[in-house]
Amino acid sequence: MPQRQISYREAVSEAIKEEMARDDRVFLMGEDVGVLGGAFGSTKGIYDVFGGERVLDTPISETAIVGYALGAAMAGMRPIVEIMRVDWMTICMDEIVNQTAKMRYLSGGHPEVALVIRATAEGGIGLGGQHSQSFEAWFAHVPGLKVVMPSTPYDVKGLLKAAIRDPNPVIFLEPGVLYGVSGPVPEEEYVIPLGEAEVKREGKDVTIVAWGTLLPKTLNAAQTLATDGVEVEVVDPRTLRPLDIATIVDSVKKTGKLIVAHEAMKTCGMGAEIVALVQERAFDHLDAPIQRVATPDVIIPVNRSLERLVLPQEETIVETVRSIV
Amino acid sequence: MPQRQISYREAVSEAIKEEMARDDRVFLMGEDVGVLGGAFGSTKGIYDVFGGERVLDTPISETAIVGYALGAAMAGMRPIVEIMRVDWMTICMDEIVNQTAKMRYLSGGHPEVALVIRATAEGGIGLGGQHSQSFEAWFAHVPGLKVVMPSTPYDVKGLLKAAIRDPNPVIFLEPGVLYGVSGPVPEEEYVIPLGEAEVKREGKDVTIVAWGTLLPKTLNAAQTLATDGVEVEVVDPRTLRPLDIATIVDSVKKTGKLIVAHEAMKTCGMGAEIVALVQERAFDHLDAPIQRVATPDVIIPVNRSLERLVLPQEETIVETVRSIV
Amino acid sequence: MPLTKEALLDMYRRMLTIRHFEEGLTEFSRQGLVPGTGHVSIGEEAVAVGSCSALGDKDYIISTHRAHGHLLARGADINVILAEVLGKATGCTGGKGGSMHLSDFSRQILGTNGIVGAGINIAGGVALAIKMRKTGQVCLGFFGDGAANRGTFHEGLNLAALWKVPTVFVCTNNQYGLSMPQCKACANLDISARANSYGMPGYRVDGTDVMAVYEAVKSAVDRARKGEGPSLIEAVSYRLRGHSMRMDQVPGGSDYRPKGEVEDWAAEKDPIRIFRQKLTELGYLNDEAAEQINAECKKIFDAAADFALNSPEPEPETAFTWIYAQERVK
Amino acid sequence: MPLTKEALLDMYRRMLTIRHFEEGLTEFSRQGLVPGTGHVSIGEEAVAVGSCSALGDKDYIISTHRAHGHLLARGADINVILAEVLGKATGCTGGKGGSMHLSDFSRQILGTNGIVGAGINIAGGVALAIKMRKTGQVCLGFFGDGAANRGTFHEGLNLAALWKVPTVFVCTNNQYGLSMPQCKACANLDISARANSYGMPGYRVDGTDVMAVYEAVKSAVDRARKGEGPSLIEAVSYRLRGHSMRMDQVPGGSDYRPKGEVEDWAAEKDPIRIFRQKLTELGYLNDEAAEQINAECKKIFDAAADFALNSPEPEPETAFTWIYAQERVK
Ligand SMILES: Cc1ncc(C[n+]2csc(CCOP(=O)(O)OP(=O)(O)O)c2C)c(N)n1
Ligand SMILES: Cc1ncc(C[n+]2csc(CCOP(=O)(O)OP(=O)(O)O)c2C)c(N)n1
Ligand SMILES: [Mg+2]
Ligand SMILES: [Mg+2]
Repeated sequence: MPQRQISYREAVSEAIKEEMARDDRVFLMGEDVGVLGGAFGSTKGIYDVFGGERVLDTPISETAIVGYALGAAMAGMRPIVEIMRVDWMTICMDEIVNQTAKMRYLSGGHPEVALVIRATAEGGIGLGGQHSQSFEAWFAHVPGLKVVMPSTPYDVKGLLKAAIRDPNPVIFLEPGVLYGVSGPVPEEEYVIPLGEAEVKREGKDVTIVAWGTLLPKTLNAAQTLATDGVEVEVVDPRTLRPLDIATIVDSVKKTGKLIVAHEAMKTCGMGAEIVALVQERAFDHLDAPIQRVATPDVIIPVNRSLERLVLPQEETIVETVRSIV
Repeated sequence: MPQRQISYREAVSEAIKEEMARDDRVFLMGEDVGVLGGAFGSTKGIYDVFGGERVLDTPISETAIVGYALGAAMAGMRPIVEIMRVDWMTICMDEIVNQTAKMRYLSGGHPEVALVIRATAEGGIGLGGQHSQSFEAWFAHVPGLKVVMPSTPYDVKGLLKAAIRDPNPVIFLEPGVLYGVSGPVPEEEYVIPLGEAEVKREGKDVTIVAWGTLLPKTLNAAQTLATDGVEVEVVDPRTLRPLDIATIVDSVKKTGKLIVAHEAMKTCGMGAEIVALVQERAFDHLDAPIQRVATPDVIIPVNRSLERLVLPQEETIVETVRSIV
Repeated sequence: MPLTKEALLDMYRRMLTIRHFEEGLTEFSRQGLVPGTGHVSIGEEAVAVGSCSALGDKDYIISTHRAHGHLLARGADINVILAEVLGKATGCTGGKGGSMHLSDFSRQILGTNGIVGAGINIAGGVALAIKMRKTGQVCLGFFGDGAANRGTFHEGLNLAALWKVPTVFVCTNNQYGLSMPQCKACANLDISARANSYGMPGYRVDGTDVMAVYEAVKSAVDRARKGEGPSLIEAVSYRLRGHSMRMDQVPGGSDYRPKGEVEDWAAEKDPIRIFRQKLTELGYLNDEAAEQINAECKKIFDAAADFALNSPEPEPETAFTWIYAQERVK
Repeated sequence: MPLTKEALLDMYRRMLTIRHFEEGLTEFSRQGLVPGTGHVSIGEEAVAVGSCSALGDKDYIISTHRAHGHLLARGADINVILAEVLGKATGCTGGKGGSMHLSDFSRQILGTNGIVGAGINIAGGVALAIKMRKTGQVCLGFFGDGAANRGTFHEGLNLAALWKVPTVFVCTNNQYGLSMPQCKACANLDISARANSYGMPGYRVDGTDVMAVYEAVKSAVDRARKGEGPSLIEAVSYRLRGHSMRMDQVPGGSDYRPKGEVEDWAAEKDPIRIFRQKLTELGYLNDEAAEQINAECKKIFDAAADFALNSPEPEPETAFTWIYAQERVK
């Protein structure tokens, strides 16, 4: 029997629904998450099932959304917060970084600060400079947070369920451009533990670590390269903090070459961290400098061809691989 | 004639005073910067010279402080903003990242967005988790911003003057723990261009790139190591964006070994970026994996011995050097 | 000083031009010609035109994501604005900013914003510069009912009042913030009453009555210009379309509104119809003249469409410019 | 129901205990025994005690950087609190949080905060949980006049009122935010009037009168408990010391205040002196009893000092705990 196919967007809402049914401390809050079902449709149908008591539409008040979620978590609830776009987490960074991430520590280890802060990330849909960013590296810089960024419907469902059950605050980033992409998702319940990378394709010539929109682009590139006889191993970290560096290092030890690919800005992106860790742990296995494929340090334009030009594409990956094998 | 010695704190206020005298578009605003002369004393005396029209004490409204400064800049002024501590820039990240950094681009290149946003950074004074952080890596991740972090009275004066004259937004981070440290600062006017690293000590055995509080600690460590016959070259980038990578790479080509030292958290800190760039540009010159000395991923405690334990110290540098030479 | 016939007819023309622009743009969006999205202000034209008509030539405005009307009311070049929304090289940011980042520095329009509520502080800051430079200008800041719930509203209005900077804050209460009805978002529905927290005058006006908007904004502008400080004006109107052109194309994308609400407002409170009626009563307009004006405005849009559609795509290199200003430090 | 003699004397005791604590702590700070800094609330004890006395046992509080008084008024263990401020292993966070991060989960004191204004939303969120779980508790959130100018105030109060969560917002207006006099920071000096923006009751009380504070908070607590929603109480008092113990040691660190202002307030509006007078008038206290209470409170502090000073330093390993909760996910 062929597996059921659902979209990334549907997988998100399915995960939330299942967890809300499982645990009545779990509730959902954010702008337009209820009656509308999310500005990008990822909470569709949840309000119909659970009603306004557990699905809270909020005013445009990002500091209150996260601050309230934190307070509710400290009093024993398990909120799931949606901040429509990660670009707007800039508004509630105090609540995320100084409050939520540190609250357990600064409260003497007492409360369980179990909340998930979800947002769409990355560009590719012509929304321009303030609606196309990706800040996973910022959050990965902050002790106390976990950071998850799944790239397939299967992964997003399993990881979101794990994030909701996790007793720590989790920043959960969903590449908006993947919302419409469908993939196999079993009907049966499953959970994917945070902190485990997955080898999405095996290969022996070069390792590419990629996430977000760059994961499908990398898989396509790997396919293209395979026809040239270049066998790419593709590792999807899925969770960026804690990072499953062991799986990455193992792969590099096999291939001797590494490319890290993400859509976030290159400078001080998460790619740099992976480079730093790998050169430390696999120095003698590296046959070539580690390459980073990322958005050059620009502001994302709205015009479609300019946007396509600055964001890394499948071709960018292919060329980078060719330059080092 | 011996050079005049003044403190880091005094050098800050001297730079601001000189630039306010030089250009009447320059003004100062922030919490407690006026009558009090700054919560940490770095704007002492400026109010007395320029009065309340050009030195604006503000309410506790970090979003308004930066938002107003941006608006004033767009209308032709050149504000210097103080956000007492970089930890609280979390409150105005939208204003910094989505607005200020992008405003010139998003306005068709029209307005000059010339403002400086200053804050103290790093820990070491027992102020705990919400008052001891350092986020230079966050800002360096953002196209449109420049990021400066000077470590001596001489540098802070020259670089702050350059930052004020720069036609771009500059994040200017001052390690609070260095405020009381004195050093030579000439009476004559000088400006240090942004984007130029300085070799603070020459050596042939290992390069250490260090900034903030780690710069003086590294210089002390280098002294200690010299008595063992290990010659450390110390490079102070001073500006983190744009980064003078050429000076760093040149040094590494000479020594073959690199350590990057900063007080910010290790994971996704600016150290990772420098590692990534250097391994790309000097791959064949590296005799050992590049090491990072940084705060392990914890929350900074208040207790003095715990704080000393988690922050990298002179000994940490010495040990790291010994482990690779 | 009451508005002259010419001034009133000019206002009517601007309102109609905005309507044509946004209806035409919606059609372009359906055809896939608009990258990203865009937010039309059909039903809110009286707020844009009433407000901007109260400004002097040198006064500044700062606006929001729903800005076409503000730009056109303020006299921005319609060709350039349409080209920008279509992402063309001839747009005000060469197609890089798109519909949420419109500006016209020659008309003191310092920009619009994709972040709800971010413009409030920027408008205050522009006014601070005006005060420091003693130029006698005023800065008008537009924002929405949704934005009024952001902290920036509170911080920005308090500071403006404290420092008596020459700002006029115009809140277009179109009764929704995306899907959120104002009654579920504001604990006290009277946004203008919030002005009292800052010792600032607050006025609530019928935002479908362009003359009422004009009067309120005009007196606030006069007050600001005299150095007496900022005011808050809440103009109650209604968004007759979906939140964005994109959402209007999603099936069910506007189901959050009670059945018939849009139709009722369209029937009774269309600001253009109301103004036409008023002008007719005043004897300034008859059916024939109205038809002629309508045709003129349509023509203006058609010409802009021609210009924008035939404008070139931006050159690839432009993706890398304007990030930093040219280095000038030495 | 008026307060009994016992209740009033207990309140007096708490106020005096706070005073002894903070005076003793200031001395420890001068001796270099306090890592970092700390913010004493001498002159503001009536707000802490009046407010906390109005709470039931299960009610929560959330507080600020100036929190010792709130903690002690709420019945936190004085030994543990003092040990924490001195950075000792026996403190509530084992010396890791210090003076700005005090808590006592056994007394429903969910924490204090180093970020001005951050607690407002957290308090609202605690109340949201109460409402969702229908536990009948109330959450009282303290903050200062300075914090009232942060956006969090606006967002947090609006949401609380909108959702009618059981919060009581207590603003201690001590007339300064660090060096900033309230009259230079709030465009409208009446902070309680801001409640109207959210359709919330707002009361301004004399914060040096512990019974007045009690009455106002009590009625707000009752209202919240009945499900009628939040209230804002502004308690006007005065900070008789410098902003922080550190700043009080910097020469000129308090020159921002008009000459004589501190002395005048100390002479006329010391809440402890005022309450003592009141209790004397009521016939509940005479000089002898007052002396005895004073001695008792001093003894409580001395015992705490003994405990804290003799407590061990934290073990090095503790620097690495509590960052993440134990993994429990599968
Ligand atoms: C800070 C922020 N939060 C959320 C959004 C998403 N968003 C865009 S427009 C909008 C509604 C704004 O409502 P209002 O201020 O009333 O303006 P209107 O759209 O009605 O003109 C929302 C929630 C955003 N762009 N910025
Ligand atoms: C967001 C933020 N801005 C600035 C500071 C620095 N700061 C600490 S306390 C304080 C004054 C707070 O005033 P208020 O809220 O009135 O409380 P009070 O100190 O008077 O008790 C300031 C500015 C901070 N800790 N957090
Ligand atoms: Mg609206
Ligand atoms: Mg105060």
